[in-house]
Amino acid sequence: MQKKTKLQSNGSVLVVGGGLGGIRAALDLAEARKDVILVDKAPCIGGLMTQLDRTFPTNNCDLCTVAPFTAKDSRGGHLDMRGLTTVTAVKGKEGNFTVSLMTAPRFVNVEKCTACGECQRKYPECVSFAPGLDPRAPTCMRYPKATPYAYVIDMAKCADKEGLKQCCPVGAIETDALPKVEEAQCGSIILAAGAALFDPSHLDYFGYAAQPDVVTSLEYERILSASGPTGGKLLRPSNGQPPKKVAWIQCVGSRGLQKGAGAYCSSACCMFALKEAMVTRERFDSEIETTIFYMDMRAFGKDYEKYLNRAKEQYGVRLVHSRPHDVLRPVGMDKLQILYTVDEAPKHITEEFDMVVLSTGFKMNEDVKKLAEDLAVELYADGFPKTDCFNAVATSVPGVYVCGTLQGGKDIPETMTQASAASCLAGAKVAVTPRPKAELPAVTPECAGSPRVGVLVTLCDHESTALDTTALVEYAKSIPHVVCAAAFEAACDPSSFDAVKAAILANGVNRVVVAGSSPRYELEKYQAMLAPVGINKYLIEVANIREQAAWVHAGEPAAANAKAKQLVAMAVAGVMAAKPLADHVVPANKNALVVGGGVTGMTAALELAGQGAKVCLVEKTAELGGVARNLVKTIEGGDVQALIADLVEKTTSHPNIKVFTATEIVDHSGQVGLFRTGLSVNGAYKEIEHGATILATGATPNQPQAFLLGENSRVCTQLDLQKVVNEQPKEVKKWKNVVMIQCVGSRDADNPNCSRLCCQSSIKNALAILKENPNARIFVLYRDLRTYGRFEEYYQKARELGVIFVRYSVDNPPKVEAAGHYANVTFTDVIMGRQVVVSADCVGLSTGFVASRKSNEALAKVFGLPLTDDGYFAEMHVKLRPVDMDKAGFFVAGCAHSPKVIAENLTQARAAASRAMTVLANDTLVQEAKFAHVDRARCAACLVCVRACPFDVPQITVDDKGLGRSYIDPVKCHGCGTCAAECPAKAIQLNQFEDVQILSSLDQLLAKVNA
Amino acid sequence: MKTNSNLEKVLAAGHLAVTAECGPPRGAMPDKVRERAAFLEGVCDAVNVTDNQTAMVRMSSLSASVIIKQAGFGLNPLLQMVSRDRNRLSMQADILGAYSLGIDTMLCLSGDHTKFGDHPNAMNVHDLDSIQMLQMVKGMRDEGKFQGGQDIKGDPPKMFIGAAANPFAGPNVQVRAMRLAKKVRAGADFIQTQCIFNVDKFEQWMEIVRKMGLHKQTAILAGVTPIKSVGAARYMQKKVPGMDVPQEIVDRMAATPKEKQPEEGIKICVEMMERIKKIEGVSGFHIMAIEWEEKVAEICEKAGLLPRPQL
Amino acid sequence: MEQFEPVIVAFCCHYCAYTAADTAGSQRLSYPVGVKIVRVPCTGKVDAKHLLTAFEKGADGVLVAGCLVGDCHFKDGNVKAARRVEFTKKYLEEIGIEAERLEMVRMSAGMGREFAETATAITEKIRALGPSPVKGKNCCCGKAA
Amino acid sequence: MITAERKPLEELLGYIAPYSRILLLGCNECVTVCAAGGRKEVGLLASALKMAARKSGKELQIVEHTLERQCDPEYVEEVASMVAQADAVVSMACGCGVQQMAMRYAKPVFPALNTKFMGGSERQGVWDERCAGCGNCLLGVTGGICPIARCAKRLMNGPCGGSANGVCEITPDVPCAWHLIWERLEELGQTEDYLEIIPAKDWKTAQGGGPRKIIREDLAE
Repeated sequence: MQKKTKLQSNGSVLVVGGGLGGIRAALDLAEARKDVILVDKAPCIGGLMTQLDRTFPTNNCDLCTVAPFTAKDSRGGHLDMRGLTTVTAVKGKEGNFTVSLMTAPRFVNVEKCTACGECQRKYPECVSFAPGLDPRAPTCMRYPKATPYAYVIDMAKCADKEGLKQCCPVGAIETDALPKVEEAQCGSIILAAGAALFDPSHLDYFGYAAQPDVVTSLEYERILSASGPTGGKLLRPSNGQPPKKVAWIQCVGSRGLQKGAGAYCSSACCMFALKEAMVTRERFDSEIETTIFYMDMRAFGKDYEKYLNRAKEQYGVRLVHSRPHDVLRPVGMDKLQILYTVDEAPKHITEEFDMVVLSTGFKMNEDVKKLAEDLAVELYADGFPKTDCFNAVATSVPGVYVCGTLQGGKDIPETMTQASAASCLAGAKVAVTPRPKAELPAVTPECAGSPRVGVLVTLCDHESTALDTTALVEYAKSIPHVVCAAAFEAACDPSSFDAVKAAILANGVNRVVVAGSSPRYELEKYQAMLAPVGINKYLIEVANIREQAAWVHAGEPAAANAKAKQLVAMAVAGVMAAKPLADHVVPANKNALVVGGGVTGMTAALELAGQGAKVCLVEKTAELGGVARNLVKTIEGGDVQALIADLVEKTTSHPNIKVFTATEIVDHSGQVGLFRTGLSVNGAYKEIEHGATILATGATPNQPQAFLLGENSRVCTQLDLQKVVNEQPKEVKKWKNVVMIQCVGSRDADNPNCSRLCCQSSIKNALAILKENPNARIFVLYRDLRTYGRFEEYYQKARELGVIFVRYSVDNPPKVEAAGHYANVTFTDVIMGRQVVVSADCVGLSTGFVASRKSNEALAKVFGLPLTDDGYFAEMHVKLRPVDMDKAGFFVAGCAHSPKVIAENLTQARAAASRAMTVLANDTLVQEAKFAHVDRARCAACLVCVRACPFDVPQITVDDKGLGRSYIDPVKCHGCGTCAAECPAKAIQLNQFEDVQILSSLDQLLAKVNA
Repeated sequence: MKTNSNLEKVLAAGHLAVTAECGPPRGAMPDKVRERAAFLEGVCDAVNVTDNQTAMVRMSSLSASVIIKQAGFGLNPLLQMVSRDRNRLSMQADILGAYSLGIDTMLCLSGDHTKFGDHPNAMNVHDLDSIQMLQMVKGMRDEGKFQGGQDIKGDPPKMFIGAAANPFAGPNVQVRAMRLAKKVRAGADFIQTQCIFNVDKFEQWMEIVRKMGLHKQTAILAGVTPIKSVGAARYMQKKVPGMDVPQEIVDRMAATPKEKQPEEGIKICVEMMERIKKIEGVSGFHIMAIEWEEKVAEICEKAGLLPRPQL
Repeated sequence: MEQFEPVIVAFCCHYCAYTAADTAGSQRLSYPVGVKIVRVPCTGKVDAKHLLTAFEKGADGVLVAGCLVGDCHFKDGNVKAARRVEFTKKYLEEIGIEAERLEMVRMSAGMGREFAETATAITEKIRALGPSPVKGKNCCCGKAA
Repeated sequence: MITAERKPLEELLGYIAPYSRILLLGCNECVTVCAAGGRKEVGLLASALKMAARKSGKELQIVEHTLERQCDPEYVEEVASMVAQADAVVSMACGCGVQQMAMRYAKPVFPALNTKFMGGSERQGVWDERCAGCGNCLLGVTGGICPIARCAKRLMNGPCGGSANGVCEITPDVPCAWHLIWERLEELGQTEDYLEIIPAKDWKTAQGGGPRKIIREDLAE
């Protein structure tokens, strides 16, 4: 056993905050068989995300992809979820905290409440109020269908307790309920309570307090939202008319620009504004003019630059580089005026808009600040917790971790990554608790009874403006064998499934068609959801009416509706032809393979090893450390070489880790929990078995052919520059002029994405140069300075120290020419309106990173994984599953996912380890009935399948009658169906894709739909 | 003497024998047969009359042989017979007829596949293969029995029996020599080889043949062909299966001006014959001057093979 | 007269082309409404019979969309599919259906734009060819529903 | 196994032109294995015939069925009711199956396949001829490789002069049988066997003797 055992307690992990981050952390822990208590002061979970209409970069809501898993009967009972609960006191230390929890009374018995709405109709004043615009929402729940699905009574406002009590038809209202106080033992604590949003009321010049048409971005989001105050119609709060021109003003409450604003960048607002502008044009009216006033467009996340380009090019969102100084509404006018200047001309511009959206940033939540103080967590002046420069989720107090916006402003993918990372660290402190043995639902004869199909239309209205879901439901009812059909605009809500389940039971449904988004998202979810009501998981078919109708034909509603009907009809035909099948259970392998021996790979390996997994760490080169070996310090001053030395020492000495250097991946087979990978270790073949795989193969420093790089000794990359500053301080002291050029080899046609880390690295280097040589003049030529989060503070510091930042446009890039001893850099200063030539002692190019395309492609081929267009590994879901990969059991971390700074890589490493532990915690593995089977009576033993199978699975075996027939081992079969397609006797069928299913779908597809 | 064949007599007398080839016309044109044969008067000991050569229909070998025999040039026709076109009944019938018409020398072949000829859809009979055919002809001559076992009435047909050999074909020279052994055992009195261009390789084959003592049991006539042009050389090198034309010959032809090429071809042929003459176990030459019969005399002259012995 | 809107069945492999179609959807890249997707685990599962049946039932065109060469999740299902498509094309020619109504294309999961463009291009090609010659007046399509 | 290939669609359409109710009958034996007439091919041909007929304005009704073996009377008997409801039968069996059907039923029976040869499979999708059914097997003296089935000239005593580089002069796709035999004999150390002359073949055991029959008296009733 591990030494760690000592640290582990029998307690749980306490997760404070039930937003997305808290949910993710709690789910990771529960899936890794650790007990979790998830508390939120709100009556229901979901956090900020539940108030959003849609989220970037997919422009859909996607809450439904996580929320259902918080249902109380899921996750093996490891998850204890408590609403209306706050932490009142914490005692003890890491491994043994005692926390006091107080649960405020809801005055509604959640078990009984059916959310009929009677109480709200009769006593509207008594129903607890949710934040947002007023008067709002058709229901008072924070989002359409909340978890738990029940009302909350605000007893303080109730004058007629008895009347209220009586009005409830099911007697769920308990007017005398009292707060409940409990103590719990916890090994570790994750703070995931989110952040507050900046309140711009005091900023008179933006007119937020006075002008109803000036709203914050979250309020605008509510207006767009189907569950919002206008029922999903985009209307001006002042007059209820649709706006024709909408403006966004960025950096409100961020970058130290206004009174009370944090000095940091809130990191998410640029993308948020782009999304709102795009959604406005896409969903409401493509004639609405959308303008974003910004300082730096910070689209630094994975593929975000492409999103920015889409906003500009495809959606025509107008971007104005300016800081507006006033928002006015002159008397007698019903329009707002924005006053601003642009770089090119000094004169003031006045432009009219119907609505102005203030992109308000994050700030520390006061309640959370208090809890953090109680825990003695060190905080920055702005109230956000201080975290380690190599461990963004570890606070100054051992055993207390943070994630999400509570740690600092960030977007959803980063929140999800931090949440998993926090759960990795917190989970290491508590023991695994045994999980009751999973019973697989048996295939009952009822499953195969005469088909009674239920159709669930689960597409949210706001995702399907082009679709008439009511008509779709009516159509579905008219399809033969469909016994019930209904729309559930609550795919995000597990408790709404109770209604679904009831309908299924009441109608004796034995086959289900889910009309919603892609089966890639829906199928597994509904399979799990409907198993308890006896729906065999293979008797569920998904009609992809979102991607294939609502979205792709958004512009042609008639066509979209007709197609949606056809897709539903096809799915009904398919499910009618489907057969009930049973899964198998097999023992799972609990080892891990980590590919890549850089800081990311080593960190992931150590976290896994620390939790008891045996890890194979495979590194292509002869040495551990990766690209980070070229780095000296982080911008915060963290010593990278010391970090590497420490990681190498721990990795190579850990009894659970086996390191293979000079090793390549040769072949791979199997499935999650049962992988088999062939390695070439120094040329010798070796096969390992593992249950999960983490890819941490890094990226390649870019060496573009630009600006005389490689030709002129004065021109170097930021990586080289850093080395020079570190190793030749005497040289640096001689420098008079240094020019840094940003976005070299990034954000261009060859490499359309942003490399994310270059802006901070040039500032890091500028500060280091100034430290050696305070008289050096440093120019940073940039397009958008993307110093997100706390990097912004270093940017401000550099400005204060005299670093000159000059914007250049992509149409007018700087020029670098050799000029004797120097390199002459010529650029246009837009503000001064003239060309400048600088004779530079050093030109530092921010060349960023590119994907290691060749090796990624080779690995992707062996493992069967998808890559993005620019050659990075593609995650399963850019927002909600940032480290999971499409192939179950595969996780990606670090620069192999996209370029990022060390701390972020390590966070991702921990997140990947956490996600991998959810796999490795399983002793057994459910094998899906996704295999081909042979009708032995038809088989001619012709060997076609034996020869066609890419995995050599089929064999001709002799049965007890002495007949040689093909046999396909269900455990080994990968389910591709090649054998089924080639079998000349049609003796082989692939489960879930039997010919009769495909042919009946085809029948329907090619039958005319009566629209 | 087994037969009355002139060829047998020449060989028995220890002379280097000379045979030449004459292809019957693709029409009922007896004059054409005589015209071609006239070129060979006095230059060879027997004239091979081909049997639907390259699987193209021609006047039958038997008829043309009779025409040549009766033409008065003193030529001795050598009846070629392929197993491709006839079953054993038909072959034996023709042998009886041929012998009755004074033909006493024949060559047993399997024949080119119909695929190469003008009737690619025709059935390839091959009731017997060439070796079984040799056995059959020998049985008719020496035992007076038909292949089916019954006695031939009257005098058995006394044929001097030949067979073909290709030292250059696959799988290897050893097998080619062994095949010769089978033919000899089956009854081949003499052998005409495939055109020799690669004398080295022919020597290798002959060495094995000598080791097996086959040159003492049969008379080996080395096949030679004068090349008309560099084009013909290349064609034989690339396109004719089982033919081995060394690159140096092609190069030598190519280096010669076009109008001089026929002359050069003949020169090469004669030079080779001089070399071959020195190889132990070679009993003569079979000159295949395809559609170039007029040059056979010149070749024989230059090779010192004239005049032919009159026995 | 209304413009002829070809019906095209697209057999898409789950891992690449189907995901590419989803990507097209999430990027709101429109493609003709007549393109209907049938999801298969791998194009290696697509049987010549499925292709012929699609035409028999009245499809004007059929697309088999798999992974890029070398990217197949099942090693070479896409290569086998391509061979089957060629086989089926010969059959179609014998029947008297233009072989170009059947096409094999390859794309990766991220290639949403390519999916939309391919779907549009094949629709245009089929539109130019006109309705399938075997989609007779008395054909089975149109009888159902 | 008996190998076969589908006939051109046009020929089949010609046969069935007068008929509209067709029984398309496959066989689950040899022709399934050589991908010519199993269930899968029956399905494809049915689709193809229907479409081709529809092109000329005709709706064919095709019943698809595949018998375990079409060359046995008992199996053939199974489809009596299907035959009764059809105007004509198109058989996707080898010639033996077609005849079995034709002998049993007084309905037109058309072959959908050209029966090719007795062969084996070289690899997936490739079959080659191995046996000529001569009725007097020579394989014992030819290293297990049959010169009658695999030599273009049926030479029984060695390779002809056209054998070069291991292939037959007929086509480079076909190996020279005698080349193969020689290699086998070498491998087995039996090259001396080659010197034995195989005498003239008795073709009456082959089809030369007329239609052949095998009677096992102990089994025959």
